[in-house]
Amino acid sequence: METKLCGIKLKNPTVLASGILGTSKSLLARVIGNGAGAVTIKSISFEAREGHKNPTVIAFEGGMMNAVGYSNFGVAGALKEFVNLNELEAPIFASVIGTEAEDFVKVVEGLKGLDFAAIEIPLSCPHTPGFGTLAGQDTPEKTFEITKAVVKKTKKPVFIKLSPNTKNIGEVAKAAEKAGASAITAVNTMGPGMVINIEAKKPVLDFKVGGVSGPALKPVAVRCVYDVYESVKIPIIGAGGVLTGKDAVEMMMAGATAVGIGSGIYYRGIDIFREVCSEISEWVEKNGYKNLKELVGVAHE
Amino acid sequence: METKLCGIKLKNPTVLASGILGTSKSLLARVIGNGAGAVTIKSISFEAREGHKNPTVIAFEGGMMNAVGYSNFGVAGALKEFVNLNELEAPIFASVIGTEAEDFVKVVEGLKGLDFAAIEIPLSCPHTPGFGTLAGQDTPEKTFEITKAVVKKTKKPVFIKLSPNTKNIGEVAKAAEKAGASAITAVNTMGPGMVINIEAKKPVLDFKVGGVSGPALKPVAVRCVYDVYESVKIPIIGAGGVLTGKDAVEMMMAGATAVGIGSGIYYRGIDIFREVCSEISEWVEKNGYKNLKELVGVAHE
Amino acid sequence: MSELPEIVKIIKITQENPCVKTFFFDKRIQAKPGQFVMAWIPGLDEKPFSLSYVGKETGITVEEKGKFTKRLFQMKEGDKIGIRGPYGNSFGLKANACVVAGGCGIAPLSTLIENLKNPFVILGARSKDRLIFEKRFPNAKITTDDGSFGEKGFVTDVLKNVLRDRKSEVIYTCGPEVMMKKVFEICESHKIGCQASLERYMKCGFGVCGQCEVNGFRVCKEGPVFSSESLREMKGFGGFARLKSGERVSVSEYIQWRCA
Amino acid sequence: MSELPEIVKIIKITQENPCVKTFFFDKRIQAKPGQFVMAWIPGLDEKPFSLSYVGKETGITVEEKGKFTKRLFQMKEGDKIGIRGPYGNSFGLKANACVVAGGCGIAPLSTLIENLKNPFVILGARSKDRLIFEKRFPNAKITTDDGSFGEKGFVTDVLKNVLRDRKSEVIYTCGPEVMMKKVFEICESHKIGCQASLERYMKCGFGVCGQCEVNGFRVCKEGPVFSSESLREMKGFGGFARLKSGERVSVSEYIQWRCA
Ligand SMILES: Cc1cc2nc3c(=O)[nH]c(=O)nc-3n(C[C@H](O)[C@H](O)[C@H](O)COP(=O)(O)OP(=O)(O)OC[C@H]3O[C@@H](n4cnc5c(N)ncnc54)[C@H](O)[C@@H]3O)c2cc1C
Ligand SMILES: Cc1cc2nc3c(=O)[nH]c(=O)nc-3n(C[C@H](O)[C@H](O)[C@H](O)COP(=O)(O)OP(=O)(O)OC[C@H]3O[C@@H](n4cnc5c(N)ncnc54)[C@H](O)[C@@H]3O)c2cc1C
Ligand SMILES: Cc1cc2nc3c(=O)[nH]c(=O)nc-3n(C[C@H](O)[C@H](O)[C@H](O)COP(=O)(O)O)c2cc1C
Ligand SMILES: Cc1cc2nc3c(=O)[nH]c(=O)nc-3n(C[C@H](O)[C@H](O)[C@H](O)COP(=O)(O)O)c2cc1C
Ligand code: FES
Ligand code: FES
Repeated sequence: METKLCGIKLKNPTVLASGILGTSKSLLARVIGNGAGAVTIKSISFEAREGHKNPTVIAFEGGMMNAVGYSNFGVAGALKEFVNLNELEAPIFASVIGTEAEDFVKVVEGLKGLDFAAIEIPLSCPHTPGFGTLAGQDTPEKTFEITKAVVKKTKKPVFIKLSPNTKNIGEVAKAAEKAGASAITAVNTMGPGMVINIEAKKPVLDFKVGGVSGPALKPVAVRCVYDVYESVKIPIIGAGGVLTGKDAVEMMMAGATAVGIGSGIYYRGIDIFREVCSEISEWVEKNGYKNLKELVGVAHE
Repeated sequence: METKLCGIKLKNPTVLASGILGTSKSLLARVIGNGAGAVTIKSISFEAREGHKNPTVIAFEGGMMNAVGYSNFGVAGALKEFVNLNELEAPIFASVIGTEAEDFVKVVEGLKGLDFAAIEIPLSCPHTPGFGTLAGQDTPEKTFEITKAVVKKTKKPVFIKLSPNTKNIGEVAKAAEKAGASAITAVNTMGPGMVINIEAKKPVLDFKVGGVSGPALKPVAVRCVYDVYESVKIPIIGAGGVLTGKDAVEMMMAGATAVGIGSGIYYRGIDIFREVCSEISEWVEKNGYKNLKELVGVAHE
Repeated sequence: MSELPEIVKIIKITQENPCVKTFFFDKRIQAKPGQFVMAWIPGLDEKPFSLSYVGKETGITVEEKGKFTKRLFQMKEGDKIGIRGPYGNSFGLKANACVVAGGCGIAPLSTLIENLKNPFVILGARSKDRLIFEKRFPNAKITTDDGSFGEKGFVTDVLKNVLRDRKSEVIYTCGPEVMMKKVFEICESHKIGCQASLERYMKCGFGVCGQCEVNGFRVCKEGPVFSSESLREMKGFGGFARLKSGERVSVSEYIQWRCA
Repeated sequence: MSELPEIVKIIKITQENPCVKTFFFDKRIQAKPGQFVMAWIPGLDEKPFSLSYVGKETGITVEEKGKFTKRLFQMKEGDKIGIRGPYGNSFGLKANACVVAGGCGIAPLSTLIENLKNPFVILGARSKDRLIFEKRFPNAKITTDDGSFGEKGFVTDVLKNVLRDRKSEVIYTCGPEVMMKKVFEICESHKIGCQASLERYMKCGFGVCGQCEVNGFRVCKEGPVFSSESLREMKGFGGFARLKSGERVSVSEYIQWRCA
């Protein structure tokens, strides 16, 4: 089950996705204790942000939807919260957001002293004005610009997180690779979507629309990972609707080296990491694979 | 329940979506017999097309996925199949596809003699090379060009069918409206997505990827209808994951005058139209509305 | 709800005649007589086949015709294919039944026969070496077009004779559509109910694409088994079928295309 | 699985004291003592509230504090709000219990009290006109800070006295966190189990967003009720809470912010 991602050793390929339970060091520790191979913190902007008003996270029949709006305690809060991360027994990935390239750089420099194993840059949130797709950060040009600026300022591996809503995700991935990204995270939430409460005659999310995650996202996420795998050589962290070991295997066959898990925590609880890992092992053994590397990308043959 | 759509009277707001059971006059008659307020034929190109190889249509946990690839018997076949449509007891909408604007025009002119109440133009299929999003027909520019060309050649109302994958669906709707479209159909299938069979190590659909419909699409479809409603004045046919009367009411509150139903036939059978209508009536009565028009767009207030 | 192929292993292959093999799988499928599955060869195609064995063993019986069946015929025990289903309706079980099978049409009828009490079975083929399941159903009345085994002639000739002597309440049939059409006509003239299992090109198999349509009926959903009431309304029965594009052609043209 | 608010009608409103009202809904919710719901005022906000009535009647008891509760207080019978849940764990039922409620903290404890056999209930408030449910629980020992009703002093003073005379196996408590912290310390010194219901700012309510976190515990999921084993590990208990941005502040700072 051991997995190498940009030179970082993970004891297994499951990674806590950003924005889910990544608000504190103790929660990260708990997720690691429940089997995660690596964990990502909730995205950090330079200044603290309150995010959108409640309701911010809902679940509909087919999946989850959120418009948290990047609430976070900013660099100052992160410096208090994420001290001595090397005490934790798995690599911790930072997640850094900003509006312009220089904002990303400011945060990366602000977090310099902390023990993050890598830095993830989401350019793909579909529901926060000024960020992600609403700010056009998902074009190949902007992706190149932001990636380049960040890569210049850090020696740590940089993961660029892409949107499933982008038309040519392969092109965006290529832009990130060209600018020096070490890995691609595919994908962020989809849509956005909207759920209207017909009795209230109002969208349920206070921001009206939100990014779709969980099972409804899975087939689109798998296709994105497949497309990205055809476009770049750097490894992929595949996220979107991974709930079971079989989902994880599917992501790997599409081209993922590691798999992100977020909404799955709602469906299966916090020990989903341990469960998914044991389901992967079981499947891998039954099907005569020697290691996970053999699975990566086999659906392309 | 009576609904007026671009001057066309429907006995209720449910419309059979294109590509589902729209292959023959007798099937259309049967769908009408099961309560549909209007029906749309499977999309017709000038020449007959075999489409993609099987598997072409699958259902995953969260919805359906298809890569039929616009198989159809072409204008010649349509002229044989769709004779005397005025014998049927509801309006029939044509669906016309092409690669360039002139192809659409050729088909529209070819079908001139048939009793279609309106012509739907999908610019939004996500899985057929040469058509829809793979051919860039979903940009505002192309949408304007194709719509304009078609509107010039027919006196019938023209519906432009949009993709949920397009970034600024409102802009595309505006382009269609400006070019003379009478209504917007929102939306076609999402993604595309991919399902990999991990035992076979292969994507299940022979075309590898397919458009996502049904429940997984619903929240994104509702958001698209909401966005289109904010952008144009022409009526909207809202499609995507409508399975129940409540789903239909949700679509209407987002801004739809009529609702398309396709995948729902898989989930509830061919009499879904009658069931959805009776569920709508029940809800409308219970909530003290006098007619459906009062519902359209109320979620915007 | 999902409709995705499940990979199954071929655990046994029996050669029924030079052109027909039965493939047995390592998966039990709960199915009623007459139902079919969609069989998937990854990377190639997916086609409908009736279940000819249900219960202790699960199998389909296939005639080598075109690309798909040729590839299937190259498969060995231990190889894998994908299966989804079962799909379609089933034969309605009645007493005093007569079963008329032509060629590969015995496939969906096999599990029906095993569920009937003392049915009279007529099993036809062009010649001796084209017979299928004559050992599985030793009481069947056999016909061959060339007289190389059993009675010389068509199954329909035997059926007419049988109906003279034996009170029958229902005739079940499957085989070439022209044969079934004749069987149905015989039933109509004798005022006996008929249940025929039709074949049309299929895509989804679960009633949404409209490919398998005949006069408003979906063969994959309201069929493949149709009774007299429906058959009477179906001008397309023995008349036309649709190619992959949806184009309507005569059934014989369709059969030629399908086997190419 | 889905977590979407359902619209319910307010069918009865009772004024418990000048600042507290109970809102009853036309929907039965299956909930265990201590569980909470997320209450949604469309277009405004969504907040967690403990169920203070479960069973024949369903209700929440709310203190007017900030924007949200102000709007709620303007609502009349027949008005509607959204509800989702119930969420969180519940009090573990034990014999020989003592219940210590401070102010609005009686809300989650109410249904617990109704499920306990002869609990000793201590009900405290700043003053007489701040008391809640003193009539619902006539056997409760009442305290007020100013002595305007019942015993003058803190609930914790009474608790200490009670523990001298009465064998108690568990103390259930809810109220201001500094009060609960004192109750817990008393329990610890007496080696009695404590179950305290904590309050933190919540977003999802079902354990994914991490907003309500205290030392690795999710108050919405592993809580809101925590027993001594957990309370001992929780440095944040009586210590810190998170603002909407996730920023960690002292509990008192949090309470001020929350009521703004
Ligand atoms: C529901 C259904 C399921 C099917 N499942 C399978 C399957 O699982 N596998 C598969 O390979 N195929 C299947 N088929 C295909 C079907 O069996 C073929 O259409 C049929 O077998 C013809 O193929 P053949 O070459 O074997 O018949 P032929 O050898 O041409 O004819 C068989 C018999 O039909 C009779 N017959 C032929 N022509 C006439 C005539 N003009 N008048 C009267 N009688 C006539 C004769 O008695 C002859 O002995 C299925 C068909 C249906 C309807
Ligand atoms: C799980 C949970 C559910 C809740 N549900 C609701 C709800 O449904 N509705 C709602 O409006 N609120 C709810 N709350 C809010 C909670 O009740 C408040 O934190 C509490 O009531 C404080 O508000 P108050 O102004 O009424 O208390 P106060 O009037 O300030 O104090 C109440 C009592 O606490 C004791 N106390 C105060 N200070 C001290 C001290 N320094 N040392 C010892 N004891 C002290 C005194 O005995 C006093 O009588 C909930 C809280 C929790 C934890
Ligand atoms: C409640 C919630 C909050 C999220 N917040 C963030 C975030 O702050 N930064 C980010 O990059 N992704 C965020 N995401 C996206 C997830 O990291 C992940 O990419 C997406 O949810 C798909 O994976 P899943 O289906 O396993 O949840 C969030 C997702 C959810 C459900
Ligand atoms: C099997 C299938 C075939 C389809 N074919 C077409 C088509 O030919 N033309 C078209 O405009 N839309 C086609 N669509 C899209 C539907 O018309 C509809 O827009 C979409 O499925 C969303 O609605 P639903 O969730 O109710 O199915 C097809 C959808 C399905 C599931
Ligand atoms: S095969 Fe699709 S409807 Fe029958
Ligand atoms: S409120 Fe989201 S985890 Fe508790």
